[in-house]
Amino acid sequence: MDFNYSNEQMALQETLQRFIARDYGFEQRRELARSTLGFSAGAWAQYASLGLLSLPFPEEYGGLGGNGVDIMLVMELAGRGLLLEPYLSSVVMGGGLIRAAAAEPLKRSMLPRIGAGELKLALACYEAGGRYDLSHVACTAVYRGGGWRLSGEKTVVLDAPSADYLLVSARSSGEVGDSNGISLFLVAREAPGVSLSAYPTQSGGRAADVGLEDVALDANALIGVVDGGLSPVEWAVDQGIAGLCAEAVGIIAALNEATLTYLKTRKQFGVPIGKFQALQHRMADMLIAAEQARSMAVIAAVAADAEDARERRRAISGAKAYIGQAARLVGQQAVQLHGAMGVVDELIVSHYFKRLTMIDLSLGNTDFHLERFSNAP
Amino acid sequence: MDFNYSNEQMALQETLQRFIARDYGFEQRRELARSTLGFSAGAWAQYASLGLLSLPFPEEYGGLGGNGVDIMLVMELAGRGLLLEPYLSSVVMGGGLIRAAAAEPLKRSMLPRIGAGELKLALACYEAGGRYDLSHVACTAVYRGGGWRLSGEKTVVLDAPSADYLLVSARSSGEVGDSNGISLFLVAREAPGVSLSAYPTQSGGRAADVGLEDVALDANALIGVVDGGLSPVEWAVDQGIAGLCAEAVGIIAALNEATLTYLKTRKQFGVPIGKFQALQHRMADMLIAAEQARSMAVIAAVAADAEDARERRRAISGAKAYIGQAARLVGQQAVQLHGAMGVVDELIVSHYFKRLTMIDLSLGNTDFHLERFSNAP
Amino acid sequence: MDLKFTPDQEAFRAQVRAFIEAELPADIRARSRLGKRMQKDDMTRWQKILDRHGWGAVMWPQRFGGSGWDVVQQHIFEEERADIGAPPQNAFSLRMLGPVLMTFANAAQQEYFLPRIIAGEDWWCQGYSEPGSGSDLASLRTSAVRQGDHYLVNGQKTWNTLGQYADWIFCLVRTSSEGRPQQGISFLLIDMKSPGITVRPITMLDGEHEINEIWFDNVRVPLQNLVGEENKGWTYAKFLLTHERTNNAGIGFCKRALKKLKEIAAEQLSNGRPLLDDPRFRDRIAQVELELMALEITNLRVLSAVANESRTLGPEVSVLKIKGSEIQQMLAELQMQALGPDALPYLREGLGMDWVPDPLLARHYPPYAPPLSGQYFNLRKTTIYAGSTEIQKNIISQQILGL
Amino acid sequence: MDLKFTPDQEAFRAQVRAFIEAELPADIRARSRLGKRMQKDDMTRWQKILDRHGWGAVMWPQRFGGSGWDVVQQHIFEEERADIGAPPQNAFSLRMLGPVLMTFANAAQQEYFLPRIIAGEDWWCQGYSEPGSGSDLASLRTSAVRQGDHYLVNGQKTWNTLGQYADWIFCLVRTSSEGRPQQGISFLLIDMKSPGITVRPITMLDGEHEINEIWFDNVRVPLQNLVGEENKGWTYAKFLLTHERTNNAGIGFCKRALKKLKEIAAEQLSNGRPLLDDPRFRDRIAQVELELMALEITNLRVLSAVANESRTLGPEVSVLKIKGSEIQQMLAELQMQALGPDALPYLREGLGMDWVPDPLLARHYPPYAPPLSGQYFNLRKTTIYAGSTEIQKNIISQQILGL
Repeated sequence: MDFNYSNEQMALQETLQRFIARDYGFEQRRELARSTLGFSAGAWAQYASLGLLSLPFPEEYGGLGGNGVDIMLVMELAGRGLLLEPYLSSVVMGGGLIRAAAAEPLKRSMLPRIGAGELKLALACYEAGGRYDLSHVACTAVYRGGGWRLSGEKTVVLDAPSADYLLVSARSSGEVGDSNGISLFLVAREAPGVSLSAYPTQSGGRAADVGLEDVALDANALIGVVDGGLSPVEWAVDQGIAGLCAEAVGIIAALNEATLTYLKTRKQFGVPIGKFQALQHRMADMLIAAEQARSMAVIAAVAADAEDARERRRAISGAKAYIGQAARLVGQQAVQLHGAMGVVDELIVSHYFKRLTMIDLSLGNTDFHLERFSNAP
Repeated sequence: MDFNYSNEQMALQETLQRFIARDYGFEQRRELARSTLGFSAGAWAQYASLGLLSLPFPEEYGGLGGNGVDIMLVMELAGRGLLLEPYLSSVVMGGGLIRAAAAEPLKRSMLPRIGAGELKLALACYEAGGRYDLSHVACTAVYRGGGWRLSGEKTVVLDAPSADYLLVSARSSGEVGDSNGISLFLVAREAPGVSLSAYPTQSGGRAADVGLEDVALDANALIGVVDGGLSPVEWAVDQGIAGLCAEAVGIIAALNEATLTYLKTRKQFGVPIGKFQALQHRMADMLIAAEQARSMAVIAAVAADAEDARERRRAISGAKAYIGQAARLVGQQAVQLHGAMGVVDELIVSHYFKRLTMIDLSLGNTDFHLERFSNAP
Repeated sequence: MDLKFTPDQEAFRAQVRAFIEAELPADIRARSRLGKRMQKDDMTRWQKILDRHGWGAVMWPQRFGGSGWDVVQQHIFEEERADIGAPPQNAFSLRMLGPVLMTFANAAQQEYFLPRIIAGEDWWCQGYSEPGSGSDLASLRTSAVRQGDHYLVNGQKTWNTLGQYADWIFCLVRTSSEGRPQQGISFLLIDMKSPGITVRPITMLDGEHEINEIWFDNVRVPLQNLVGEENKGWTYAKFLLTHERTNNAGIGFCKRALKKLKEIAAEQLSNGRPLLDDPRFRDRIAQVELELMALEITNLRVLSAVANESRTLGPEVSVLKIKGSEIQQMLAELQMQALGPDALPYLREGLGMDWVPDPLLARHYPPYAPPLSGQYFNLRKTTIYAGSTEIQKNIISQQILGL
Repeated sequence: MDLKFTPDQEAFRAQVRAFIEAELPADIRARSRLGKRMQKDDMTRWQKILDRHGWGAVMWPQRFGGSGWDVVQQHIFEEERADIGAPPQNAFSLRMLGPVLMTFANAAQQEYFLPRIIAGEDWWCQGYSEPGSGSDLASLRTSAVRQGDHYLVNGQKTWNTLGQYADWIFCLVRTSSEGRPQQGISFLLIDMKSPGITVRPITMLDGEHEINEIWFDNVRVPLQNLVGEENKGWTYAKFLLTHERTNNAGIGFCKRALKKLKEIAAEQLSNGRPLLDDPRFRDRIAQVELELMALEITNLRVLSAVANESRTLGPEVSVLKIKGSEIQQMLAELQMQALGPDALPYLREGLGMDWVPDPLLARHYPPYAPPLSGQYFNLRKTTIYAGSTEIQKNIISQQILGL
């Protein structure tokens, strides 16, 4: 039982904090969100040089062998800085999936390049009508002539526009909704038959719908075993959720700081509005929510490394559902306590609020995970 | 569209208010709750002379032809006065059921006597394992030799100990849970084979479990049509729920008044605690809840007279679910704002709180009715 | 006590509905149904249509050219308008300024301005809040100094809604610094075309331009544009705020939004089945529907009490404002939540009618989707503007509870 | 960062569990499992058993006869105790008075009183609140006047918990009316057998006798029963309150209550099916379970931070107190709700072990049912006592947020 960061972790934290303060101010971030790419290629290179992009990978693949707590630490700061780079998609989920499920040669070829920032991945695991159900896969994978043919559509694939490769879940057998019969494929975004309909997201990132028209793949494009793709995808998504939980906790903390400062500086009726007890108690509620949310993010970060899938799923769904509600409280109240200043684009408050809202709607919202938690004994 | 009481209604209101103020003080009420009978026989006689006991019955049966709004008016004051008499069981549900479903001779013989206070009824419609489901009837009714035989058990029958007759739902055909096959019988509490296990309730009333061992009944003990007993029982229970909604609204209003007075008189840190903004806003929330709950009680009172059963059910379930939540907020916060004075037996506040809690748990709690409402389009 | 509408009222409802169905331009209706961006032109066209029919100011007494309807008739009209999808009328002109002019302005002002409002010739906006004066409105600093036959106005107003469209602005200005801050305030009518006025747009969190900062630099305002007495403006301002809040319950708007929410939840699929079949989501809809059912009655109870006692609305409107704004927010939030992952795309083009989505996107992303997340963000304002929820609770505790 | 217990800690847990399983008298265990009334005798017997094993004061340092366990060990002990159903120890003696005596009392007082507490010879109760002094404790008026070798104590204390069992009471008394009210308060130890003490029971809303009013009429208290310095009592009082709150999170109690709630929900039937299968009720359980999961970690984070920085607990305990008390209330409410209609009967006899219910009732009314509604009512106190939730939020906003 130990709640302290190691010295390495604290060093990493400080480096990243310095980087955000120096190179990732609110104005720069807004410019990046408006840019075509939607994030900073320079920042991405810096993450590589800081080792962030290889953090979770084992040493033998040029990684730092980091664990869930290391990712929590990074993602919390990603939240505070509202970082736009596809870290979660490319490193935590994409790279994590390669590491967890791909064959040895592929790992050896890809992980170092991901870590070096030369390669970006995106996870294409949701489809129309499935909402957040990972087994709702209609996209087909047919084995023919020594290779695979993929056809279908994946929706709202986060960070797809900038990804070199997509990790696509497709149905190699069974019916839509079956847990078995889902296989996982590595598809070059530029491959013939792959089409993207790209758009920005409500919180400044990028995503796309992906069309797959009879896309031809080699046999070795298959990641893991045929028909056994669901559990690695669930694992990868759970890694992503743990990351989102930490990101949300970083934003919650930042919003509480901003709101507290506003309460102390904004004067009405001749006094700082923080002198009004109703607002003081609201702020106290927000602090309590932040502490509880942080505890849940710790639970999720530790559970992300758990061997037992049921244990992992339950803890991580619980954390996502709890933090979704805490984020809603803090986000809405931070806006409310900022009054009109909370609903304008020019302050970071509204951007934090929008990001928290989109975090809830990503990789399964509060209701989805509340159900998954409460259905698990 | 009219939200005013008629002159008759306002006169009735004043009479009842005077009666409560004069003859039903908090101390008297505590004595009554401790007494063997559990309520005031004298009050019952007075209700009769005031016409309350025949209020909802048609003129031709010696009634006043009152409607749901009249009952709302009475029940709101019953809440304010924490009246213990079995008005809801005997007049609203029991008498109402006789009026709605019984054969002409029975109506002519019973309704006037109920109105005169000579006869009391109780509705025995719930069974073990059914929770609040009225179709969960295992108690059997067998037609043999020109009469009926009832066997089984009914649980937590409100006001059974003082009732002369029980209205019992029993299964004449079909399986437990079937809507059809339920028949309704009038059973003398003293009839051979009827046994009671009586107890007080958490809010000062009386109830009992009822055992029926091969109870023999005449053919005319059947109320309404064979196998068609569920919808009249549902109707009667909905009348009772509308009454409970009004009772809760009366208590909520009284609790808000008591709490407001306490906020103005209780001094801490040299000022009345009502000067603290956090408590002011809490009190504002309680006032808003009271206004909204009152509107729902009006909806329920009007819906109680509705022809269409689906419309009636939906509105009344909605009201019960909404008021259950409003009552929880006001009850818990009234106790909280009274501090230690809120958790002692010697103030009426805790008795109001306990009654609100038991109202929620009677005739279907918030969850049960929320489901019934949200399942109805 | 009776919740049924009278036959006359039902007939009136049918008449209102028939008129709106017949007269509301199809393009406006489509825009509002899909939650697309409304143009000033939409509102003005609709105002002129209403005016031609004699319904240009349904909440005004007849002697000022209004329809002189009672509260129930107004409620019915509002309900039908919102349900069919006719745009709201300009509340600043009709609900806020109108009553002030009718009550406190002189005959000349009434005769000039009121008809132009009904005819949709003047678009009014509000000049109340200032950077340093939000909840504490009385601390406002924009000054108006008498100079011969006019005032010289200097200062800055903010959180001004749709001022970019406005012909006129009604302003609270400081004409004296004597005594309590409330005592030195006057109520001025200012032509937006006056030299020295600068309108600077403020982008809202949903990326849209709805509010502005307005700068006054030596703006000359004729003395005859003063409403009532100099330094008595605070009285008129509070009178206006009460009227502003009367419709903040927004029952009609909410009933329409609830209908739409149920339509969306029935159409959106979760794991291949309609979201409406998910008991968890249906419960959330049920909870807000119950709040709305209750508020509709609470609203009518307040209005009829006011009518019976033939008085103006009091602090009880704070109850309506608090609940109404919360319900609007809950409905918008559930509409967004109903989209699930499809709430993530930010497609501004989708706010226009002429937008044609990429076919890949169009197969799962319905035409009503683009505005929903932005609307949830945008409606956070409802518990902030027109007196924040916190201010409303102060009003309740002081003026109703006497705390 | 690591949430796993070390092998040593796991071994310790096994040792603790084995001891309690072996030593806890069966009748006490049964009573606590079924939520029946606890007797003083139960707690005293258990205290003596713990003492014989050297575990009479697990949160005290060894030099005062405590076990000197670290926070994690204490957490494990508390968890196992609650899970198996051993009664809590007397918090007034061990958690409140103990730390005060160890920190501020003189050697003679420490040597006399502390061993008697561990041995279960003295039962202590608290004399803090007065009718006029609840949240505003410093306004207390019970007076202690020096007379030769003793104080003469007069006044009234209230909300005194289990004083009917007490051998001793620690009291805040006013020894001076000079300066700020906080400055005239002293901390006295008073023998409950002293002439002039009257204990009057107060019936709680659940009908039980748990708290008292205590009257002091010229009660003679030897000067050597003064703790620390005269008029410095407020410092000791605040120190005590912080310690009082440390265990208000009640993690162990809550985990046991959650287990019980799930057992009840699995056994109770709704329409013939286990209530636990109802998604609506299961969600309610899930929500409180999540709060508890989070609070357990928050609690350990606070305790380990305190340990690392080797400081005493600060205002952060207010967070634990607020959440812990809310969770206790939610769990009690859900246990009652799980009973449905069976929550209505009020069967006081059912709080005793020897109660035999009527067979008709017994067929659907389980032995764990009688206390549940009363417990929900009773636990409303948890957000009121030991500093109400409102007071805790004041502490957070002033001492943590600096507002």
